[in-house]
Amino acid sequence: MDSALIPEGVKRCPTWKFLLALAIAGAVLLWGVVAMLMVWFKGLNQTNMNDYYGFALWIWADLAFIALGGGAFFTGLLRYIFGIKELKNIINYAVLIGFICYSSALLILAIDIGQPLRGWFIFWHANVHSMLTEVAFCLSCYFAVLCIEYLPLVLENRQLDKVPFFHNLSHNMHETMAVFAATGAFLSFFHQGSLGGVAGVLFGRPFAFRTGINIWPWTFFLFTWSAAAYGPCFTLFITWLTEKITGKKLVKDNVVELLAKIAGWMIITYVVAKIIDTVYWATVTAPSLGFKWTFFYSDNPLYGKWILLTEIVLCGIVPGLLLIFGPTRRNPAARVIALLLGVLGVSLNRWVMVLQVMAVPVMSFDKWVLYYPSWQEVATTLLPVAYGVILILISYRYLPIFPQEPELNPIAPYTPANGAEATAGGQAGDESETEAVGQAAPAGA
Amino acid sequence: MKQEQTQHRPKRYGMVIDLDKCTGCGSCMVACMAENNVSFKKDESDKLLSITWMRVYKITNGKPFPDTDICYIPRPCQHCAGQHEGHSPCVSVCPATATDYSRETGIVSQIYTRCFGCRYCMAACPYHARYFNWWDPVWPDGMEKYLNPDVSPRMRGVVEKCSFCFQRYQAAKNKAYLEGRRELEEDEYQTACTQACPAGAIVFGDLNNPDHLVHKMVDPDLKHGGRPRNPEVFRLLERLGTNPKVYYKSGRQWVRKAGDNYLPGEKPGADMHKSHS
Amino acid sequence: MSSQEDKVKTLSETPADCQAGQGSGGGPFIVLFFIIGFVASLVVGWVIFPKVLYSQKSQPFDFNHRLHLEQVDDGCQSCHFFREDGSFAGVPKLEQCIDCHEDVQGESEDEAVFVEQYVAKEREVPWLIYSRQPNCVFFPHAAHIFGAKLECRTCHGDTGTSESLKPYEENRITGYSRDIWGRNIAGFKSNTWDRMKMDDCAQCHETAGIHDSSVQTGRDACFVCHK
Amino acid sequence: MKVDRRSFLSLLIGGAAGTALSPLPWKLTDDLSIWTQNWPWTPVPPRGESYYETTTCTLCPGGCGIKVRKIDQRCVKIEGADEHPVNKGGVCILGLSGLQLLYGPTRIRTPLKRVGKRGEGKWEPVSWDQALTRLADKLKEVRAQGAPEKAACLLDSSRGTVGHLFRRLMTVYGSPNFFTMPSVEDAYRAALKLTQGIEARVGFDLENADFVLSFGCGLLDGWGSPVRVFKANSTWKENHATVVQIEPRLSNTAAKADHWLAIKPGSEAELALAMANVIVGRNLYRSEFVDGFCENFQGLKRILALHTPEAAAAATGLAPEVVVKWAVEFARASRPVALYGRGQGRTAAGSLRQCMAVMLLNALVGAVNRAGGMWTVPDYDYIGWEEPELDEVARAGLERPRADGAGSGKYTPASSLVQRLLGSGAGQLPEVLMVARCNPLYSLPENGAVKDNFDKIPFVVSFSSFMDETAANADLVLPEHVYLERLEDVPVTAGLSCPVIGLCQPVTEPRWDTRSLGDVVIALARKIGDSAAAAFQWDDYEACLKETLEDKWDTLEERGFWYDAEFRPPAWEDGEGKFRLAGGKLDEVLQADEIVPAGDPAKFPLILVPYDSIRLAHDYIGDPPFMIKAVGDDVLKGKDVCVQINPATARKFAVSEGSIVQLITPVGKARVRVHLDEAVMPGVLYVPRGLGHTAYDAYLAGKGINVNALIGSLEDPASGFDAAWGIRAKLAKV
Repeated sequence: MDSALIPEGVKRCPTWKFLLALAIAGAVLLWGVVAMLMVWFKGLNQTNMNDYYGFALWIWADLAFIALGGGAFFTGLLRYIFGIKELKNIINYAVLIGFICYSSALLILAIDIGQPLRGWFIFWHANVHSMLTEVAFCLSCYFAVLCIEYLPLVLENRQLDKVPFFHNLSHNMHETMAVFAATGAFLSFFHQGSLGGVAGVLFGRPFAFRTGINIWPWTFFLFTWSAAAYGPCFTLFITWLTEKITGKKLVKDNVVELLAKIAGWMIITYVVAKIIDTVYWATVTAPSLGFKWTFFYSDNPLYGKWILLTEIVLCGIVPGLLLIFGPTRRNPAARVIALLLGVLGVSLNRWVMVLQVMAVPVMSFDKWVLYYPSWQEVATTLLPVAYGVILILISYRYLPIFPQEPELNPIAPYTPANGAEATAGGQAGDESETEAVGQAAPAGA
Repeated sequence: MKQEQTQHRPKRYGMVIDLDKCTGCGSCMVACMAENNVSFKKDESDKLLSITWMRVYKITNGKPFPDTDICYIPRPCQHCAGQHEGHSPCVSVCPATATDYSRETGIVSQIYTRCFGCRYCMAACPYHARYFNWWDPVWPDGMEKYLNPDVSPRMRGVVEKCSFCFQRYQAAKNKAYLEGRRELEEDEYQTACTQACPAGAIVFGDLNNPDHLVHKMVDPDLKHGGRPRNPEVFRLLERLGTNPKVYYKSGRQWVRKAGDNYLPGEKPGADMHKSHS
Repeated sequence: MSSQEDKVKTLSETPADCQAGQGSGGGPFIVLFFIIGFVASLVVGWVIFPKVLYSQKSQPFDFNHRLHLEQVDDGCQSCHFFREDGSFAGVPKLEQCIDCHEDVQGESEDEAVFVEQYVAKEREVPWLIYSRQPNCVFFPHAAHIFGAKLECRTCHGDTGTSESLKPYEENRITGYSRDIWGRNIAGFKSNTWDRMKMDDCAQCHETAGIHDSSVQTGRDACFVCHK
Repeated sequence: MKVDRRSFLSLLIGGAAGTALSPLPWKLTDDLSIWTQNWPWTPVPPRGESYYETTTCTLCPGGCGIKVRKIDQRCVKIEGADEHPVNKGGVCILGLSGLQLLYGPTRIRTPLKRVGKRGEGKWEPVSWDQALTRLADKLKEVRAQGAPEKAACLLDSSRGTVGHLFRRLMTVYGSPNFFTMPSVEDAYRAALKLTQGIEARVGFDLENADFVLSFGCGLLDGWGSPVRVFKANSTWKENHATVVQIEPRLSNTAAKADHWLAIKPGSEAELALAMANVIVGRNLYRSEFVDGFCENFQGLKRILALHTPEAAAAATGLAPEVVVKWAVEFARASRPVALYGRGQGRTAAGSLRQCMAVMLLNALVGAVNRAGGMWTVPDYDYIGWEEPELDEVARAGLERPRADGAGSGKYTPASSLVQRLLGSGAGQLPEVLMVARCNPLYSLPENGAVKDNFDKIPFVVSFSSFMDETAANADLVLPEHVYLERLEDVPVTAGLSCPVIGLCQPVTEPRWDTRSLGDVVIALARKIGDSAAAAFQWDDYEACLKETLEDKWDTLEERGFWYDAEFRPPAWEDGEGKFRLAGGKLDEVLQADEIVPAGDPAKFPLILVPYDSIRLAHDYIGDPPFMIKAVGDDVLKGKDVCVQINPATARKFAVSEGSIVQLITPVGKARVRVHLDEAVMPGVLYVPRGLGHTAYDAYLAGKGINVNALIGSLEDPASGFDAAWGIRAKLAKV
């Protein structure tokens, strides 16, 4: 019944399945909205945060979402600035994922502040020395860029495209996309970096504190680099997930492998930088403040040395090498494992840079403090995930996200033979699509 | 003429707490709460959710009975100057300029109506001197009568902290203006905790003023962030370079050592004051 | 979903209409509608909104400042005086008025209200204070009067010579007196006393040029005026 | 004109553009944020004129001068009065919280008559006249039966005009049963009587001492007049005086002392006597005092002979050399003083033997009536009322023995033994009990037995300002003003070396329909009529007070206190007096048995000792919200009180930090939370006093346990004082 909206040349699952998927994701979304409203109306006492954990799950979610959304700016940079043509086949999806991640981050920031109605003070009464100000400005600006990048895609909807104004607008926007991509890359450099700076400048927190260049601590650069390295991993991983759920090949292997290869090199270079940073921090910065580096991993198993090993080796060197090395990169299983490890690695890094910072005592007589989120925090963190799933469901159904899809999945004129085949394929895809709504949430989280 | 000259001599208000005199009685905590309209809840035993601008930490030397020893460390906001005057851990990170550092007094301010509750300053403060209003403050019926009009009660969702009882400075300045003065006498501006301390363990005044007792006790090296020259005086987390204006005095070595972090085998010494930038 | 469908239907059924509307018939109407929307919202924003935003309250009874000013020796400070601790007493309390107003003076109705309703019953007059600053503000009159030697008029305008009290307007959302934001809804002012917002304080402090104590803003430190 | 979707869109765009160009969205955004800055449910304290009024704090016996900051009519802050001789500007945590009591929700607002069952909380507000009539009728009824001794009254102390008015009422009424709550001052008073044969109180010239030997006194935990002792402690630090704290637990006092001698609980007397033995044995005593002004030194020597350092070592757990070392240091100091009084010294008088042993140490080093020593301070004598006329019934009643036996027989040294009145060994319970300024139902040990006995008393009247446990279980409540609302004299004892009378003056109008206790007594006497009325001829309490204080009144009114700064105890050289060291009752006291905690060691392998904390009020006043907020999470966590236990003991009994256990003693059991602490002696458990209230407000009630419900009382064989300092205990899994 919505066939008129579905792009030409592709096939989509029956409406009821689509609606069912929407309903499931919508239920999670609703749960999150209830929690969000509770937080807004009753205050942050709905969380398990406290005066030692002023930053907790939400800030981590912000940092992680933005790192994972980094695929958008980096792919854009590669596509429009470095002119890597092949990537046009995945850039739409990268933009969509970026859009979801950034809008989610903004929403969570709006929930995370004690006085939401004063949130605009960060712009109006900005303290330009604060990394958070930099984050807010660049994040908002870049989100605007993402909107501009996403808009032409929306306008490419079959029906919207019929409106000449929209058609022309979309076309013209495509023309100027390089400008936006450049702007986006520039802004991303600063907000990804300033998110790293958020922790790195805390000279009262030796676990987070890093030296650096001028006002920018090393984490500034590490965060930008890691977002560029791991963001595409997330884009590729979600693309793979989408392919699995729809049961269709959506992006050609050469495109995927190209981006994966670039990500691999980025990861490896990042890990090298990360190792240098960690060693310098552990041997110079921390000791100069009176801390042996092992102290930060000494109190409980959650914040043990396994974190360093996991971050650097398991989720750094391993996926980096898997993606650089041709045979493993071309092997879908190995590649997906690498991508997944990358996604986990960057999420873990962001977790550590927020929550472990809060856990470690600084005054010699203070205590380690651990924290677990309240259900309201979890629900509001899943809210954007559900929202992301919904936006992907809708966008995939009605917008030509994957330019290669019609080519890879031709809809042949009906014959009994291929008709049955197509239906079977479609059904298999549809089934997994409905099932996967539930799966997508934990995967995204 | 003299008045003209001294008019803009910046102050550096600070505090010295004699930990050997401090008895851990808690008067400073309550004096602060009473002076500054600090709210309270039915259960305040979770100290991670308990607003105490002045918090008295109890520390121990960790030795077994009967060699064990304890000491109390009252901890107000340390009013850090940072590596360069005003680069306090918290002031530098506040995105909305809700917390500020005054060159005239050296006091780190917190404006509750400006704060929008991002809590970045709390993450930045190694002393945990900043507190968030997780709940709306509620005074039992009738108790709101004792609230001090010189300090605005905070609303839910903002950060608060010790202000060195700045309202008392404002009041003292008012009187000085009326009397045609610009400068305050040492005893005209004292914090509520200093005034209340039954042991007289807290001394407050202008570290820049050699006549003030704080200056005499600390003998601050003002060229190096106010580092104490008196060997019995120390600051909390000196090595972080926060340059606090709250000093502690103790004759006990283990207490002084507890004020900072040291590598295994490292001994507290003068050259520990390393700048990291 | 249904609106989506609707759209699909309209768009797909009448492509000709679309074209036509775009090209000829729709044009002027579109502009007209734009103008209607534009003008209407301007009227709402500039005229109706301020009327709705502020509630009008009248004072308990009228007061003639000019008349009183003529009777006293020490100008404004005769009634609006400083206490010994340097704090400013603000609006006078009943006990200051009572010396003269034990009995009804003159024939004004307001005087009668005052004496009968308040003096006789020993009730304080619940004046609505135009220049009331919010609770977060510490405004030291002493610093401005004795330190900076400002005149009352600089901030309070000609209140001292007024012969009657204007209605008190209260912002329904914030509870502030209208005089804080100023009469002009857009926030423009032509006299120093037209507004009493933080910006006005800051502007004057900047003009005075002696204050730069805030590390963050390079202006006056926040605690100079806040509590 | 066809209004299609596009026109509508155009209208919207025009509207949006117009709105953006109008002040509406911007002003609204701004105003909404301003709204959050002025939420109507966040109180805004009214501004006004700021000024101070001075008065005297009566929340503890310390007698500090305070000034109350007021804004117009509101009291907003309590601060220490700088000029006051007791506290010199300092103020303690309880004093600072006073306004929460004044304005708090636990105030009783009007006289109340019980309508439900006792303690059920059902009350009927009655007028003062009705309430007083009811009480007077009850008293007359008892008197009419010819048994006026069946009426008893219980006060915090007998000091001051109010204490004396009550006492006078009981006298004309004909009851000898006037009780005061126990205090370490009772023991000192008894010891003075035995050694010097005088009725006086003991003061300490702490500030001038250079060696302080404290036998478990919580000098920094609220002992004596707390702020004064804090200040003295700072003086000691400045003057490099030596402070030695003898106590099994590293209390705040022990932590701040120069030396901490951790002895086994209850062995203080053994240690003191052994030290005396050393001092005598090594001829370190001040012969000019001992030989000059003491009697029966030989007798003392004989008694001390048994108390060798070795014997003390066995009792205390210290090495004999340590005993000798500190005895020698103490004796060699130039102005040493030894102090007695466990914890705050306000829950029980304790063992007279121990008090005497400590006093003997002072005598041996000549620290009696000398700078830096223990002073004999005469009782306040400004109450010079004429003796009342007694009628027949009264004379007969007064002849009858006190219900607690105090002042006669083996209880001769004591003047009031509340535990014998209300505790498990109680004999005759009164028919009518009037309770003022104390909360026996909470603060007496053997809480369970006290409560049972209380229930048996037919008519209980409380004069409390607050709905405390006793008031909650009374039949009639006649609420008095809180201290900030009343006028009263406050003669301070609390170990002060010089006499100080503070004036408690109203700094605010009474908040509720309450009355001054003095006025209540006078009105009550009038209602009783006859000789009672005749004995209370004052117009009102204020008139009585002014008349009584006569020459001191002007000073009191002007300065807020009267202070005899020049006071010095009489020099021995000038008088006839002698200090008896031994003989007669003294021998009996010194040779009395050691107090051993109740319970079978086999069944109860541990010992539970209550401790006092300055942050926990445990007398008549319960912790106000500010104070309970200042209590550490190693003392109270959620609703659970922490029992302090040495880690070694915890290992032995397989309990760990934070675990919830049953604390069981021979008299009761309670749920507690384990807190491992190296600051306590292995084998000893510590629980703070001041928690476990069932009354008061939600900020205090239901938190932790009342340790008085777990400990019993032990009668001191030499005096009848309650001398229990602990009880045997065990831990069990919940």
